Amino acid sequence: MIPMSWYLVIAAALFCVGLFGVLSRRNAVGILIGVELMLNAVNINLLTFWHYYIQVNAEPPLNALVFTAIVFIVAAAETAIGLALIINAYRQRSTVIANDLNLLKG
Amino acid sequence: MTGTLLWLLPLFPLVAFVLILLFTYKQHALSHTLALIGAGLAWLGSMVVFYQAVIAPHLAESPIGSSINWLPTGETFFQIGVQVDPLSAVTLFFVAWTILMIFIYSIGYHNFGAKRGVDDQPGLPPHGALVKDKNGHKHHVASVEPMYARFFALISLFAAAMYLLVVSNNLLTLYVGWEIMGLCSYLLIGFWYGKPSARDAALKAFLTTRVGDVFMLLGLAALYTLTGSLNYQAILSNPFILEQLAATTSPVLGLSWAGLIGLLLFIGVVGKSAQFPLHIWLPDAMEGPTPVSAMIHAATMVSAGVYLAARFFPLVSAGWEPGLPLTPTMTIMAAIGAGTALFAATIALAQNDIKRVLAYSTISQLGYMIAALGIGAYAAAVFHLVTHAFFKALLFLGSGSVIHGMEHGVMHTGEHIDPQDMWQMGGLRKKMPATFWTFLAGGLALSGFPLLTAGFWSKDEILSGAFGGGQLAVFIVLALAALLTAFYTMRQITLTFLGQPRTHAAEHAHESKPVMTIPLMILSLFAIGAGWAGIPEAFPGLGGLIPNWFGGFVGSMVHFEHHAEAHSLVPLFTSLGVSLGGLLLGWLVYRRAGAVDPLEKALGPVHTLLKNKYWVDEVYAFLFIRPARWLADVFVSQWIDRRILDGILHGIGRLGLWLGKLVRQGFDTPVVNGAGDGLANGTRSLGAVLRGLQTGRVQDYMLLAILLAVVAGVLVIVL
Amino acid sequence: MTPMQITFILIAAVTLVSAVMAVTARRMMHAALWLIATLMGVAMLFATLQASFFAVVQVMVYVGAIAILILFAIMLTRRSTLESDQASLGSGWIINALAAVGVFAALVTAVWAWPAAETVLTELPKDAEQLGLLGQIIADPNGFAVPFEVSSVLLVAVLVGAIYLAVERKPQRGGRQ
Amino acid sequence: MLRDWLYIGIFLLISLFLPAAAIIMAALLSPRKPNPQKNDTYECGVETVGESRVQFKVQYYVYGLIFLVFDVEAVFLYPWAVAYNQLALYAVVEAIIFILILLGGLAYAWRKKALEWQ
Amino acid sequence: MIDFLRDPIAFLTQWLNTTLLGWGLSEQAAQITGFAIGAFVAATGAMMFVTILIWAERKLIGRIQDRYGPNRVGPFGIFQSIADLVKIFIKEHIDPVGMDWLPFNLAPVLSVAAVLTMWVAIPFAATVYGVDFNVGLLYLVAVGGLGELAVIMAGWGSNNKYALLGAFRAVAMFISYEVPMVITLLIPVMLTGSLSMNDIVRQQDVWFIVVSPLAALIFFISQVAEVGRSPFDLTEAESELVSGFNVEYSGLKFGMFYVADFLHAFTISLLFSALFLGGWRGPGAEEIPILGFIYFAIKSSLVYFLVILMRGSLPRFRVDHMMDFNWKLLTPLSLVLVVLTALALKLMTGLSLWVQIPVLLVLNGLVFLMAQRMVTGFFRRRRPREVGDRSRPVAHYTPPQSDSEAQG
Repeated sequence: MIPMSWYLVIAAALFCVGLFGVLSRRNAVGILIGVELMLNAVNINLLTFWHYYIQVNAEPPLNALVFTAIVFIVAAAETAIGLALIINAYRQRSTVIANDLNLLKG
Repeated sequence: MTGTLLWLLPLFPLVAFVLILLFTYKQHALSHTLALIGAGLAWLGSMVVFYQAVIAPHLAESPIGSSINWLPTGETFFQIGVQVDPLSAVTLFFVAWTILMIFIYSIGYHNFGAKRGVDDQPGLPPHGALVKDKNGHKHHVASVEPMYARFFALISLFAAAMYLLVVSNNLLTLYVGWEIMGLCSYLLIGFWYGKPSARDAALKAFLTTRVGDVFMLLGLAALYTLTGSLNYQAILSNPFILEQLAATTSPVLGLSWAGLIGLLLFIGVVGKSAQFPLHIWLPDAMEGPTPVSAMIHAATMVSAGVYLAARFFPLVSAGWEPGLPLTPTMTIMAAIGAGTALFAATIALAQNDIKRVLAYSTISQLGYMIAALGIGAYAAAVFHLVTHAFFKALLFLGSGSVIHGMEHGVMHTGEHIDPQDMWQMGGLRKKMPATFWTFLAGGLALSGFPLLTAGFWSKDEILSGAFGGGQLAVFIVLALAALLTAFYTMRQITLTFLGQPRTHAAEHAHESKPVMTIPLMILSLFAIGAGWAGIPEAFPGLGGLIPNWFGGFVGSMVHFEHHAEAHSLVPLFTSLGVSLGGLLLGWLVYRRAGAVDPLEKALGPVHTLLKNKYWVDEVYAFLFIRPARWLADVFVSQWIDRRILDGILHGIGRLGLWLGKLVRQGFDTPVVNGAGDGLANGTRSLGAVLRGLQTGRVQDYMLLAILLAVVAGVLVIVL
Repeated sequence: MTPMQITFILIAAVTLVSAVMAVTARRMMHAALWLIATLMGVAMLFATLQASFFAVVQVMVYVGAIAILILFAIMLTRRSTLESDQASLGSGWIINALAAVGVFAALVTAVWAWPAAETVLTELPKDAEQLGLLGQIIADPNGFAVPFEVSSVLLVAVLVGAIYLAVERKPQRGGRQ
Repeated sequence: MLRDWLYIGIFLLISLFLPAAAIIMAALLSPRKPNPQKNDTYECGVETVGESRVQFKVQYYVYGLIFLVFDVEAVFLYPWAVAYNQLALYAVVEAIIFILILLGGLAYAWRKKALEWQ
Repeated sequence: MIDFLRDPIAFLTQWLNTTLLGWGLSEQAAQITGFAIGAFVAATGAMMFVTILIWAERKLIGRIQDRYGPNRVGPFGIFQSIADLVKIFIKEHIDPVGMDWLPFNLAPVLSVAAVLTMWVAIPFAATVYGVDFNVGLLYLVAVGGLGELAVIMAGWGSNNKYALLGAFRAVAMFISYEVPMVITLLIPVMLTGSLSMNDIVRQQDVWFIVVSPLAALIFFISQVAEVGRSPFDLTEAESELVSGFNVEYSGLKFGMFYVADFLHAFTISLLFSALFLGGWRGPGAEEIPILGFIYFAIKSSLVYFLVILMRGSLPRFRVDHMMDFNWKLLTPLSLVLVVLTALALKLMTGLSLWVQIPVLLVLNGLVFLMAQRMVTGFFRRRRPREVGDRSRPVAHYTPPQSDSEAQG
């Protein structure tokens, strides 16, 4: 079977790919996609440790499952709001290119 | 039962907030009804809780409360919960009263029922509307606030945050409430976001308090890592942990961990309740509507600071007994508190804006409380907190009513004067009697008018505490501050109400509606009566007639007994002297005051100094803002946009440039003609920091953060 | 190299490659489709971890809902992404890549540093993932009842907020335009 | 457990392979005589005007949004439903509160006319 | 021989397994290969089965519309769809200009695969099922949702306005109707206490359609919408969007969408009968699995018949009506139903089945009546919206004119 480190490394890689996307995408939707990838990486880790925990000491850790569930919920929330913001910004400035959306520049 | 009730207290206003925001955003009446219902229920609940707390035996040792699991931390749960102990009980008491009064008052203040002005738009104070009466005369009357519902929604949220902060039984939820209040104060100070001054003030308040909050968060983190909990019972009333914390020394300047954490939390307090280095935001906060000022400066936010200070007092006073030398942190508190008390009082002497005077007096009174805590006069400090909340709320609301009346006059006569300038008032005694008498009560309480008013008792207790505790320096400073307090209070009262009207507007001012005056009356009752709950037993004559309930009740919070040593007469006579003398002096000086301030001649340059608040804002502008701007220019725009190398080159170039600029602007500009455009400059450049500091691309900040994190990680691994 | 491991490597490869495509593709539409591929790959990884429930939920929520939502958003904001022949990545993506690689290196070193990471995950008994217990604990006041109520409140708040943002309003509404 | 997933994987591969194979075979069998008219995109007989991927209404997004929220909620109600028989009444009531909050959200959307297909 | 008749599938798998072992494969390998072969056969069979479905459907629709339907090729035109198959097989594949190659070609494959993959988790008989795992139900829902992707890909890939509009319309509809489906499925799960399809079937001593008919109804409607069959076939509303997302497809690629459509339609009837009609359960199904298989086949064919009837008889929804129907009726209804069922069952714990079922029935009836009231009130209050502008002469009906004018 598979060593746990493999999963962790894959998760790390996925996380970093997502990070790269978040950092260097010009399109706001692209940034959100990067965020999704990072969240997925988190979930992989959580479930890996869940498996590991069951294996090591027999009783199942429900925290892991619950946390994964919460990550799902938060991901859903984040996507919905983020996209709504993007659509709103697009409606007002008719662009979704992050550089042009420098609204933070007070 | 009380436990569940405690949970509900913050919930009522919160629900009101949500409902107003979501559903009744358009309907005025419905909105304020909802807000009032929320506040009223919370008030009712607080009264019940207060009663329960008073009858409960050994409340300090075993507070009433309940808690639930929040987050699983490994095997156990991080619990959050609510509790009421003597401190939170009394805080709850005055918070509930003042908040309810302010809510009621706001209805009148925002001219509920008046017609909407033609050129009013949201984000600006109402300009008033023209109405035509039956015989064709046009009248310029007050118009309703355009964002009425929004106001009530926001103050409901504010109230919810305050209740949460008071009833919570751990520092985490307290911090949550604390931050929500920060947000609300930002939104409320900037309520009229159409005015640039209001925008800047809001920004300033937000940033300044943020400075404190960062340190506070550090303190919380340290506390949690050391003790593994943030619960009051687990830490603050657990002598074992306290002594351990006091015993172990922290890496920072030899303080004990208890001292260090106390210090960090105290910096948060300094930010929130506007103590000396971070006091600058409070006067500007006057840009908000007056009920907001009352709320922020009397009932909730600043009190929250002192409340927190009283909360972690066991921490800073760990290992300290009355009579022993103060712990370093306590010394700092005492010094800053006393200093601020005097400092702010002097500034208040030279202010002409009726609300600014009150703002500075608030700062100085808060200084009193901090100083009292610093010298270990715990009960006295809390006592002053309570009484001050009452009379300061009263004063603010009163000044609001004055401004309201003046505005009416201004609209009537149509002359272009600032309705908040005391020099434009005078003789309002006859125009607005109810306001006058209540304001008088508040003013006397503030200046500690002997025996009658609440302020006297609490202030006297602090002074005697300082004297009895052997802190002579603190004692003298506070006494001096008390003198000044009495003086400028009388100045204010005289200029505003006594003598003859100086303007036509003042002649045509008129009394506010009962919905505004009745809260004033109720509050004035407390401003007078609240003091009798805490008359020290040892007080000559009156002492012991009424048992010193307050001292016993709150005093049980701290590990050492509320020390009732023989009440020496020195502080008593001092407080008598300073209050009466100050009042008399003020009256004498300002009785005949014409268009110009007598002090101006008397003090000369000093007066200018005071009038410009010691140029603190300019100093900050010089110390922080210009460097920050430089940082912004070099680091962000150079270093991020065009990458590191030529960025640094530019930086070096700019460094030289900047040095030259620093010499020029650093010395002549602020000191010589800095007096000219004072505050506005400071705040605008404060805003400019924000503007400069960012390219607007979140990604850049993230990149920066991550690079730093990577570097740190590499260092950790390598070393 | 057991067949299991080969399968794993295949899945991982698919996941990572499509992830890279998802963050670099020129047209947002392609990026989204690649994202979907990645999500499916992650779901398979969950399956190999025997977290059946979450494998399925991944497909349902991420692929079925979130990805669809992203596609809708892309369609809605097409106009500005039309001229997508210009660089999809911002300037100085190299430094970003370096940062990402740095983080990756840090994480991997952290994993290596941890001896337990070498434990081989064996197959769990069939009932290892007790949905029943999960269901019980999320409805248990001493368990996670509060977080879950809160999460539903959060989702409703999201609903309200997003609708408020996304649905265009008449200018005079709210009076703040 | 893993065996099940293996089977599913196999089945998935097969069910991807069959239609693909069929299409490829058909592609090999079928004639190929492309010409511009034939390959032009269908437009009710007229020439395609403008860029063909048109802008469309935000309504789609709103539906997707509501769907997302409900989907997530429902998915995490499933474990509860599995545990239903072991649950006490209050637990059931909690889940019901959970659902009622959802209904509140739906009501808001309804009231804000977000459900209307403009 | 007799146990071959009792359970042919199990018999065959047994035989296959032994032979493979005989060839010297390891135990695991043998089982896996066996499964692969079985899966291959099943999948191919399913796709072939579609031809029969098509034939049956055309026959029925023909009868409904008072025609003969296919009647030339073979007896009763039974080979009609074979002929169609051959024809469509050798038709040219047209690649529209500006198409997006990968999505365009992946879409048809995916659309079929999404449906086929559902079959792996459906229990056909006591012993005949692909896999039986603890989240089967959610698996079915999730995989069913994958079809949307195929639709989007098709609409996007074929660079065409109508295709794109049709695709997104279709997806909007699919996801909308997924909500009530997912919510109603909570009820069988509650009654069963498991997500495994086999458990759900085994638990149905009383068919769930009896226990909660309303849930069954909602599920059925939403499923039909999921397939996009009439009356929900706006996706290929020939009049508005020329046959929706698959305009640009030709040859077998188009055929694949066709296959997927019919197969899905049949799959949902399988699902429905498994979830609400007791699946393969019936007298003696436990002992003689083949019987269960037959029961299952009969039940699902009946459901499929119902689907065809709907298609033949009901007019098409207008898109806004359809959305209203889902969001303002089905979704709240399903939520309310779940709440009430959960409460009622929990309050009736310990009582006998014969008490619980009538109560639940009454409950369903009440909810249904309430909903029906609401709907009637809703439509009474709501005046039908104008389509198009009044000025267009075709848009509205002109009263018949008198003869004089007609001559003049």
